[in-house]
Parts: sequence; C-alpha cells; structure tokens
Amino acid sequence: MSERIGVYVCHCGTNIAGVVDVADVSKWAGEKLADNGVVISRDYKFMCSSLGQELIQKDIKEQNLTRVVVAACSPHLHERTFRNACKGAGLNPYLCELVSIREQDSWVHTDKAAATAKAKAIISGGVARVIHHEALEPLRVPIHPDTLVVGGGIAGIQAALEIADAGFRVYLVEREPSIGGHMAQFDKTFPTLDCSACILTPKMVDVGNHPNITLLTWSEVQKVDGYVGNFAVTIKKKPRYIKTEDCTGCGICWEKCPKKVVDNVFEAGMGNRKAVYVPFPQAVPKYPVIDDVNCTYYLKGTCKACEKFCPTNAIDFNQKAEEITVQVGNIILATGYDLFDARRIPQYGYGKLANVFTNLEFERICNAAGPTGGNIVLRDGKTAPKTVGIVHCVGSRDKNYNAYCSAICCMQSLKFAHLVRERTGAEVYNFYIDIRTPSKGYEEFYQRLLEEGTRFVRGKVAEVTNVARVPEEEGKLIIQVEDTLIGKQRRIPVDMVILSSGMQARHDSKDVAKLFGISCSADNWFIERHPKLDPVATMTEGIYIAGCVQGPKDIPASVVQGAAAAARILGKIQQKEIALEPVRATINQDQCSGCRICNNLCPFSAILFHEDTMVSEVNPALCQGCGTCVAACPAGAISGTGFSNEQILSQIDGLLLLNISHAAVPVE
Amino acid sequence: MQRITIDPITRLEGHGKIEIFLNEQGNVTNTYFQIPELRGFERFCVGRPVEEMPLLTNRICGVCPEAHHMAAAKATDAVYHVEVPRTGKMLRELLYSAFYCTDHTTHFYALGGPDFIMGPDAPVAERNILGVIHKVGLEIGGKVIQMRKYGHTVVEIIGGRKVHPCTSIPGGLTKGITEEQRKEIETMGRWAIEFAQFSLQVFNDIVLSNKTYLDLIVGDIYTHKTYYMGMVDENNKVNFYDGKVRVVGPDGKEYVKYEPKDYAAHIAEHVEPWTYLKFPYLKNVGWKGFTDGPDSGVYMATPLSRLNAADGMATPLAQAEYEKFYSTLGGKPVHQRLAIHWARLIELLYAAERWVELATDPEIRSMASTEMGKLPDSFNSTTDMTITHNPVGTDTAIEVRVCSNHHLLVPLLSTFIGNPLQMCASTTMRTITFN
Amino acid sequence: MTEETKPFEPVIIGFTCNWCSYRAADMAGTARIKYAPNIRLIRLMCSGRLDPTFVFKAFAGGADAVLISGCHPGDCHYVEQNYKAMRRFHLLKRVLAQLGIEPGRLKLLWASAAEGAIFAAEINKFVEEVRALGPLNWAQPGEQVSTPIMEEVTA
Amino acid sequence: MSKPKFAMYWAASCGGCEIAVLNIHEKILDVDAAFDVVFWPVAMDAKYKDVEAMQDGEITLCLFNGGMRNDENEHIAKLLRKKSKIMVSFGSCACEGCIPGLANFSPIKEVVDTAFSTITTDNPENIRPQISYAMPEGIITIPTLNPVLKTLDQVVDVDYYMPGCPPESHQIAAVVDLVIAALNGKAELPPKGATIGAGNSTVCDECPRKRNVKTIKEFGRIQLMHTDPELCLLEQGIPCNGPATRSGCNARCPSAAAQCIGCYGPAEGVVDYGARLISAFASVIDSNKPDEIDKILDGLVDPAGQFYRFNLAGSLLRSSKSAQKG
Repeated sequence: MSERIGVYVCHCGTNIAGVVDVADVSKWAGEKLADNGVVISRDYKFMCSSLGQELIQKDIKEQNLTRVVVAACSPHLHERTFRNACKGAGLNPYLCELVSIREQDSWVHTDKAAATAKAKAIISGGVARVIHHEALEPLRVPIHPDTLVVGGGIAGIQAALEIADAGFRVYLVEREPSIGGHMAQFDKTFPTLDCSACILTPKMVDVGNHPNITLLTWSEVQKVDGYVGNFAVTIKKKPRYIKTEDCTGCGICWEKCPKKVVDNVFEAGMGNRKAVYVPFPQAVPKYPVIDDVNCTYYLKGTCKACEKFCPTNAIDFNQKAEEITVQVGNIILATGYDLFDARRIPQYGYGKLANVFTNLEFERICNAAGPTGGNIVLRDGKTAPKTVGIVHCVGSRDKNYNAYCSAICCMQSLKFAHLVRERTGAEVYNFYIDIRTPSKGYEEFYQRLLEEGTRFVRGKVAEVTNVARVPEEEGKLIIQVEDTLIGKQRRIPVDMVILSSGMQARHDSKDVAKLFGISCSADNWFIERHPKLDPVATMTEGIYIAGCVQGPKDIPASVVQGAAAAARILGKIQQKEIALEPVRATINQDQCSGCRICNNLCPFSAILFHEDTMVSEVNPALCQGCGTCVAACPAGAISGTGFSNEQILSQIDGLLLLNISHAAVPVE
Repeated sequence: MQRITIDPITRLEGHGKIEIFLNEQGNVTNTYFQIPELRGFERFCVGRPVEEMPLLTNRICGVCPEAHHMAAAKATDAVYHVEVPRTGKMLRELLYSAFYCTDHTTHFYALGGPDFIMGPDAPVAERNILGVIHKVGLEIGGKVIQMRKYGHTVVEIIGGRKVHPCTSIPGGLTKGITEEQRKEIETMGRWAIEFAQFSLQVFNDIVLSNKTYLDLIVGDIYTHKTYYMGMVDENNKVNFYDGKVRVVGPDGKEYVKYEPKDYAAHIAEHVEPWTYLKFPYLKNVGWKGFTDGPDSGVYMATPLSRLNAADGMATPLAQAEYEKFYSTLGGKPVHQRLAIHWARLIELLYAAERWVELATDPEIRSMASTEMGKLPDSFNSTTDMTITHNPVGTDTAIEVRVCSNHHLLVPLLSTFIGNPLQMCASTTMRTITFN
Repeated sequence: MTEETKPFEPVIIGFTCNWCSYRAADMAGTARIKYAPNIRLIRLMCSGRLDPTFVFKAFAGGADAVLISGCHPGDCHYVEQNYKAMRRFHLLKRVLAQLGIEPGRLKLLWASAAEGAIFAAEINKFVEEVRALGPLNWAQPGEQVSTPIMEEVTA
Repeated sequence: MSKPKFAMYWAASCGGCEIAVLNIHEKILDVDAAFDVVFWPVAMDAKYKDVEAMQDGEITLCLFNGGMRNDENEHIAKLLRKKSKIMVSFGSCACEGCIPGLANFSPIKEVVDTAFSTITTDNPENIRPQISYAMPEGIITIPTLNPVLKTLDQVVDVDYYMPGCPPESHQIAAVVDLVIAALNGKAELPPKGATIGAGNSTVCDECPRKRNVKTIKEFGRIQLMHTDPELCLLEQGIPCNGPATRSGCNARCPSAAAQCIGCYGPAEGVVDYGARLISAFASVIDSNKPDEIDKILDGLVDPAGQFYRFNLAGSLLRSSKSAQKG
C-alpha cells in the first residue's frame, strides 16, 4: 500500500457531531484503517470553512498525502469545495473523495451508536474507494458562439436581445406565427398599469430587425444532437404558404379572405380571425400564415382569393415544411406556460354559464385591440356588468389540482378589479384565500385598491351558480362562499365572474424535456441545477431555462431570468471553451471483440463501431459518463473514469468492513 | 498380513487405487479396487436444458467424450420423439467410427501397448507411449501419431471440436459437411484401413509370435467366465451406433437381447461402502458378489465382450480377422481378458472400413447443412424440455444404445471416473476373482 | 446485552444514481426524515452503471440485501439508461433465485430527487422485509449424513 | 546433464486435457526431446510415492488440470506445487471449475444422495461410501469430498493459467514452444499470474459470423430454430456465451453453428464471468415493459446454468471463499 491517505471528519457544528461521535470515528479511522494507508485522521468543527480547508492543505504538504477523504455533507454541496482545496495544495482534485455522513447519517438516524458505526463504515468505504482514484484532467471542448433560444415570449425575447446586442448570433424559435407570447395578449401590466403592448412591441420589433437574430417563427425543434459547445439542432419550419421574401405584410390577403375562424389562441376564443392571418396587428414578423386546416382552398380545393388579390404574388399554396439544422453552443428554453383549464372545476360553471370568464378572456376584453374594443361587457357583447366577482387561486393552492401558488393571480386580480371600477364603475368583489403582494410596488397597489373601495371576501369560493333562491338573485350569477373573516356562508349575486386561472406547465413539457435531455419536476416544470444558487442552468451542460418554464412567475421575474441565462451563456462564449467533468468511458481497443453489445446502449450516440477494425470506440466529448456501456461490456473492455469497477468494488468491501449488528457494542 | 497399495492406477482414464492384502505365505487374500472420485453429474445435470446434455455429459470423460455426446444426443432425440434424418445418423456414426480408430489407437499403443511392446519388466520411465515410440522407431511412431491425428480431424470436421464435440443436438446436428470435407474424410479413412491392418500385423509379430505373451493370453491366469454384452445390428453383427443390446452367457449362448431404452429392466448398480464406484450387474441374474460364473450377474463390456456377444463383423476384412481370432483362441466365447487388445484391433479395422463405407455413401451430403438436425417447425413445446428426472437414467438409456467401445459401465459408472476404459474394467474383473 | 439477544440487524448496500435517488437521500437528510441505519449507500452516476458484479460482490461480502435505485422510468438524466438497470434487475432476480438467494433480498426502487420521504419510507419497509428473511445464509454446502465431508476451514 | 522434468496431473477432471496434449501430435516428440516425463498417470506408471520422493522444485513444468473436489485432490495439488518450479493451472477445471463445478449449485449431501439413489441403483440399505472402512484384512480409505468444488488457485499458488475445455492443441503447442525456448534462454516467460495460450479479447473477436447492432426480441433454443449460417447466433436469439468468453479457440463452436458455451472462461480482468453475460444479455433486451421483459427472459430456460456453465466454482457467489462466508 503506497498511498498516504488523510481522513477529515467534519462536525458541521452539531449537525453531525450531535449524533455521530466524530472524535471516536476519526480516532477509529486513524487506527483501524492504517493498514489501508490512512496516515492521518482528524475531526474539525467546520471542514468547509477556510480554516478547515487550510488544515487539509497543510497536511497534504507536510504529510505528503496522496489521497484525501472528507467525511462531511453531500458531495452535491461541497465536492467542488474540497476538490479545489486539494488542488490549491497541489493535489489533483480527483484524488479527493467526499463521503456524506450528514444527509445520509447524522440527519436521518437517532441511534447514536448505530449512526457512529455507520459513519465508520461510510468512511472505510471512502478510503477503500479513494485508493483507486486516478488523477484526472477536465475535458476541454470549444464553445460554438451561436445560441438557440426556444420560445418567443418575453423571457426568450429578453435573452435573445441580450446575447444579440453583445454581438453574437441567436436563433429564436417560436411555434406560433408571431413572437410575443402571453404578454402580447395582456392589456395592462401590474402594478404600474402601463400598456403591455406599448412596452413589449418595441422589443419585438428589435428582435425582428436585429442583424444578429435569426427569427424562426411558425417553427419547432425536431431533434437535438451533440453536446454543450456544439449542439446540432434540427428545426422544422412549418409551411406558411407565404413567400416571405415577396410579402410586404400589406394585409390585403386577410381582408379579402372569405373564411372566418374562431381565434382560440390569441383571442382566447373571444374573437375571430381569417384563414390567412397574422395573430395581431403588431405581430413580428409581419408575414401572415395560411391556416391549412380551415382554409377553403385546402378543404374544397377552390377559392384562392388571397392569391388573386395579393399584389406581390407572395402566396404559395404548394409550400412544404422545411427542415434546417443549426449549430449552436448553448440553448435557452423559454417555452412558457399553459393556463389552467377552468372547466376542470365544474362548480365554477366556466363553459356552462355564459358570463363566467377566464383571466385571459378578460385580458382580451379589456384590450383596446381586443374583440370588444376594450369595452368591459358581458358575453352578449353590449351589457356592462353592475357587479363583478373575481375568484382567486382557480386551480392553484388546491391539492385537487395544483398544490402550488401561481404567484401572479393576486396581482392580476387586483389589476382586473381596478380596470373594472375605472371603466364601468361596477361593484367588484375579490374572493381570495390570502393576498400575496411580495414584490416592489405590489403592496402599494393593493392598498390603492382597498382605498378605491373594491370589496374583499376572504374565503374559497364553493360554487358559482345561476340557480336563484331569492328574487334579487334572479338572472344573476350567485357566488357561494364561506366568508372566513365573519365565519358565515354568503351568497353574493353578480353579473360577471372572472376566474383567475393559475399557471401550469406546458402540456408537452415532458416531451420537450426529453428532446433536450433535461428533467421535469413532479408538476412538469423544468428542474433547475440549483433552486437558489443556479436557477437558470439545468443538469445538462449547455441547456438553460428562463421564464415560466421553470415555474410560475411574473413579467419582471421572467425578464430577469432571460437576462440571467443570457449572461451565463455570454460568459461561456467569452471563454471560448468549457471544461467538462472527466467522468467518461473508454474502450480498450485490444480487448474489444466487436460484439456490438454496447452499440445501441448510448442515448448520446457516443459509441461508434469501426467496420474496418471491427472494434467499438467512445467519443469522449459526446459521452456523458453514465457508465451504462461500462456495466454492459461482456468482455470487460470498457472502463469508466471516476466510477471504475475497482473503485466501486473496493467501496463495497469498505462499506461491509463493519457489521451493523455490532453497532450497539463498539467494534473491538 | 502384508499390504500392497497401487496408487494411483495408471495408463487409463480416471482415478483408481488398488489395495492388495497378502497372507504370511505371500498369497493374495483379498484385493480392493477403489474409485476415489465422485463429481456428481447425476445431480447437476438436473435442471439443465435437455439440449445441453450432449455438452455436459461430454465432460464425464475427455478420452471418449464422443461416446457420451452420441449417447446424450440420442437421449434428447428420444425426449423430443424425433427420428434423426438418415444423413444425420450417418454423420454421427461417421464421426463415431473415426473416433473409434483414434481411440483404439491411443489405447493400444499409448495405454495398453507398453506392457507388450516394452515388456512387462521394462523400467517405469520407459513403460509409456514415448518409450514405445523409441522402441518401435519414429516411422511407426509417426503412423500412430498420424492415425490419432486423422481420427481427431474427422471428429473436428463433423463435431466442431477435436475433444468434446458440440454439434449433435436433439434431432440431428447443427451442420453438415462440404464435398471437400467428404473427400478429405474418405482419403483419411482409406489410410486408416491400412493402419488397422498394419497394427494387426504388429500385434501378430510382437505378441502372437512371442511364446511368453501367447501363454499369458491363452493361459487361465487372466480368465474369468462372465456374461458378455455388446450392441448388435439386425444381423447380430457388431455395431457401435445403433441396434439392440445383446448379452451372452459364459457358455456363449444368447442370454437376452433388448431395446436400449429398456436398460433399467436389465441393469442394476450394486453399492459398496468402501468406494465411490457402483458395480453394475445383470439384474435378472442377480448380484452374487465379486465372483464370475453363470450365477453371477457380473458382465463384461469391452471389445472382447462385443465380439463374444456378436455373430460377426459387418465388414469383410474385419470379419476375416474375427474368424482368425476365434480359431486361434479356440472358439467362442473367449474368456481370456488379455485378448481384449487383439479384439480391439479387430474393432479398429471394422471402424476404419465403416468409416470409408459412410464417407462414400451418396446420402452423406444429401441435406443442406442448414437443414441438418432441425426439429419440425410444428414442434414448439420448449419450456418443459429440461432434464427433470435423474439424468443418469437418461444418460444410461442412451449410453446403452450407443454401446460405445467402452463397455456399458461408462454411464453406470459415470458416478466415479466418468469413463473407465476396459483396462480398469479388467482390473475390476481381476479384483473380483481374487475373492 | 449479548449478541444472541440482540435483534438481527441486516446490512443493506444501496446503489443510488447521482441525479435522482442519491438526491432523494439528500432530500431526506435535509428534511431530517428518520429511517433505519441499516442501509449504506453507494453513488453511481446512473442506475445504468449498475453492474451485476456489484450486487454479487455485496452479497459475497456479507450484505443481507441489495437496493438498486434510480430515476423514475422516463425521467432518467441520461434519457433511458434506467431501463437498462430494470432489464438487468429482472434477469438478476432469476439468477439469484437459482443461486439460492431469495428474490426478496434484491429491491428495485425508483425515486425522484423530490421523493426524500418516499425513499426513507421504502428503506424502512425494505429493512423490515429483510429482517423477516433473516441473515443471508444461502444453501450451505457442508453438513452430511453417512459420507463424512470436510468442513471448509475459514481462512 | 539431465533434462528438465515434466509432470502432468489430473484432479477432478475428465482426461480431455491429456488428450489435448497428445493432440499436439508430432510436437509430443519435442516435449520428449526437451523434458524427462516424470509423472503423468494417464501415460506412465509413476505413483504418488515417486513424486513424494522428489526434491522440492525438482519438476520444472507441471501442467495441473482438474478441480479440487476432495482432500486427495488438494493433497496432490500441494505436493506438486512443492515439487514444481512452474505450476500451470491447466484447463477449465483447474482454472474455474468447469462442468464439475456445477455441483456447487447444491449442497454436497444432495450430490452424494442423488448419485446413490438413481433409478438403476440397487441400494436397499441406502449405503453411502465411507472415507474409512474396516475390512477383515484392514482399514481402507477413500478421499473426503469438499463442500464445494474449488479451483486450483483457491488451494495453491499457481504461476500461469491456461484456460479451455480442453485448451486448444495449437495453443498448447505454442506454449510448449515458448517454455522450451525460455529454458534455452531464447525467450522470456510471461509475468507470474498471466493467462497463457489464449487471447485477450473474447470469442466474437475470432468469430466469422456477421454482427449488427444488438437488440434481442426473444431468446430461442438451437434445436427449435432454423439459424442463419452467416449471422451472429446471439442476434438470432440463441444464448451464445461468445461475447463474454476469452478468445483463443478460433471460435470453434460458433463456426460449427453451435453456440459458444464459455469453456475459455472470462476475459482479462473480469471479476465475475456470469455477471458479464447477465449484464450484456439484459442490456440489449428490446423492451422497457417489465412484463414484456419477463416474457423475453422466459426464453432463457436456465440462466444461472447458462451463465456459469464453466465458471461457477470461480464465481463470486459460489466459489469456495463465498461459500465460507455464506
């Protein structure tokens, strides 16, 4: 045994020391593991502190340690810390092993003897393992300077502009005909009440005109190959049936188009569009799209009105979907959210009771460019409501639907209340569970609403019905609620009900996650690398997330994330290359028999088979280090750094050095 | 009481130990032939897939794996109730005949031969195949080597490997042979016939013409009057691969002739507490202890017994030698154990002739190799096809059908050394009559 | 208290994947959810790295049971490698049974990074199941009746 | 001066190794020229007592085949180890237990009981062989069976491993040449513990059959299938052990349209042979549905027997060492 190993047992204050007898453990390791090469074993209050790290570094230098085992918290917390400490003392960082005696021992066990014995076992496992560690160097791969942004909502727009302004190419992919996302559908934005379009459109135009941005609307990502630094992304451009190079966006085609279609996307079903259309006047790009599902020509084979009237002959009924592949170094996913479908709560009557509206419908009603020209009226399109009820937390904070808080509904509802009173003077009731106004200027807005005389009823709405019990309820919608402040059941008749539906992950978010090789939470929001410290990166190098795709948030927060993701990527682009974890598989060419068992096991197609030499080989840059091929190779020809057979098998031996049933009686 | 221990017994396949007890006068009072080994094929074949039997039982004996391979293969044919196509049967018998030639050569020159060629009193260091080669000279030695080589070459061509063949499966074989291979096999076969005749000449010159040996053979010191077992074809001629089991009594008259599958009705194994070996005997005669004669179920299964149990050989040259054999030794049956070596050479000649017969039969290549040994597609009950009963029963059954050059003890005694050559068998016999 | 009177405490080796089940264990820790101390975890990058050799090694080394855990099907950080672990698990169980090791001593557990509580609960359940099975003591070569058999000397 | 001495011995084995050595044909004369054969039960009459009489290290080369089934096997192994300079663990039995190692599936008692209660066994008093038995003339003995069959290196220290059931004759010939050359100072012997007379890769490396990316939809049994003579057997669903089995045999069995049964044992550095096959076969099963996977696995009628056919005595769970722990 030539290795000289140092073992460092952390108290983590009382987090570990409170349950594990750290002094005993460290003493035990020093004595009982001496044969395994342990030359020094210490315990210390906080190993991760600068003093703790210096302690290790001092030993590395003075004791000529060749391996270090730190017994502290989870490697996911401090592996880097201690590797860097070793590096600082001139020891290859990968010769350090951090074993967890906190998350997996002191925090989860109460029997002190057992926990102490387990700590010993865990450390002996770490010692046995670290002997077989090899000095590794990170793998360096170049970063392609171009970036792909998926999703043209405010988060995606912000990210694209940040990167493009910094002078690098961005491909912005949007599956709708225009960028803008949900924000483009809104009327006013809280708390300042400035017009959504007024602040968004300039940014949209910037994107449209930006020399560094390649805008790909009416397009979807089909396939993602490669790895951080150089992804090859295949994008499908759906046929617009418009020759964009000829189209001026004059609008004659949609004026002349005879076919009216209910607009379920932008107008949320409140208004119509034509079969050839732009979603909204300020759409970017300005080119329309022919909706080949509803277009008379595609249904009946005749019409072609648009083609007849188009001044520039920009119509092309034979246009086919087109696939392009772009090379990018990094990817930002900003694919946004879906609205909770209020129909799922039948007792609220949406879809059955005409004057129950969703928040999105109401945004369109308020919007001057919307179906009612901005007049707040009932479904009949003329009657102004005298009383309006706004129901908060629809589908949110409700274990039957979504347990989480959608974060924006309170402020949105307050905004609605304000707009209703401002424009109709109607009486407004807010039905809330709690009012949450945490951000800058939000609470002030709430106070203003209170002063405006909006009524607030604290209680979860039980039912919205049109079944009257008393004459004054006739012809009204009655909101049944328990007012928890006065502890009474109340029935409040109103003319209009607005349901503040919460946000939920995109219906296809799981597929998108698979496509880009990242993971979803239980609620299907994309999972960030760290909830606090790294909210825009993902577990997959080179893939970032921004906006509501990561979880419910309002516009400012989405903009922040878009900018943050952009900043992260700009940093990478500046470095020109990235250092990857050297945990990789390699195939011993002499031992490989070319049996081809491994060939289809790699989801990253990192394994290629040489027909000429009849052996397989791993592309280290594509390899993600999962080790599946290592485990599968029947010839034992594939080895995996960082998690080699020797390392794991020795760790098993080490872990089994102590039998737990001895825990009650200290070993020897 | 004086004791002589021979440990281990040598120049035969397998493990054995002989304890000889002498009285004050130095005469043998008793001798025990002990088998010190048990590997447990009967146990661990249970639960294995049926098609593996030809591969597993191979390992009972690496000197005659072909015998066990054939035996097990025929058992699996029976398990699936399939008739092997004629080409398949011929290929198996061709492989087996070639193996006979190589194996009998090994036994005669390497294992038994030294006793004769080197003489009973030759020093240990020389009493072996190399000594033989030194004595008879490289030219003859070369022939011996050549014969072994040819035999194993055929085994490899048809069986896939020189030792422990792997191509026999339920219903036939995994592959056939090409015309080039057939030609090669035929040529080697013709050479084998010459070699067999040459070997008989050697035996004639070295042994029969030597009075001392001849007396040893015809004298009654190595004589036991037992039953004799062998496999015979429909004309009661010796056959190695297929036929019925025929047993003749010490008087040379047929005692019984039965279908191999009925082996259990005729054979039983006696157990002694001082050895791992089990002692097979004719059930219906009964176990009377280690003694010979018509009342003792002890029987012999060797080249000699096969000649005794048959009415002749199915090929002309071998038939001529067969007649010479009995006329020289004074008619049937021959009870002198040492005549086994002569009988073996007659079988060698028969095997070589049969080898050429089969290699020149037009049907030997009548089937495309991919069609070989495949069960009818209709057959698809597979899951129950693992050995679920005592495999030695099976192994025995078919071993009896095959009736290899090594006697019936082979399967029955697979519990000890897998494969006692007749040399150790005759040793067994010898221990019996010391009683 | 003496060895005899102590209840049997099984030793279980658990293989976890870096992305889901190991994080589930971390989560259980951060949430201070208590569970039986009988399990000792080994971190692999992915359940796809699980080599049956590891399982055999654990049993041969004296473990009473082995836990294999990874991301839920479809959630694999490496897209679909946990399915390979699942396939191996199914074959492993069959082989172990033939080698005289009760299938109950090998458990496959899918746990997402968020399922600390489930992870802890499953471990407790498993420990009790193994406690019920008793110490791993597969068909002993050894004792005999009339044929004396040498007791193997433990080196 | 006298020639270096050569010995060959079989413990629990079948004699195939001996035949394989004889099958080097003319080369046997080189052996004769280069060595004095001092002990070789199959071929010459030297007895145990003759070996005991030798000096330690007197034997230059000892080819030891056969597993450690009983105490006599172990005794002779230790004896020959003492008397030999170079001890080669020769053939599958000595290296990994081979077919007789399958006995390690069962307690030895079951093995004995089965052997002495077969349908043809006439054993009314249910007799079992006794290691020591008093005869009127004196006590006679037979060896004691080990609880499990051990490999040679589980009993004595070996210098080289030569796998195969039996080792291929062309490999033996090559090794003989090497040793003779080394004795004449014309060549270097490989480092102690090396595997000789075999390749570093696995059987597929030498297999002439065409191979594609592997996915297995069902496992089949060779006698029930019409196999494509050109294509990889495993890809046709026939459980061929070739991918995990050390090369060196020229892929004899697959070349003869029969699946590799694994007699050359694991490739270099492999800890557990069966585990390699379990992992490899399972990994390429073409399904992610538990019930479907089980249906496909039903096609493997005897997985443990299939994967450990030759290697059980060398496996992690059924070798001597683990049997002690168990």
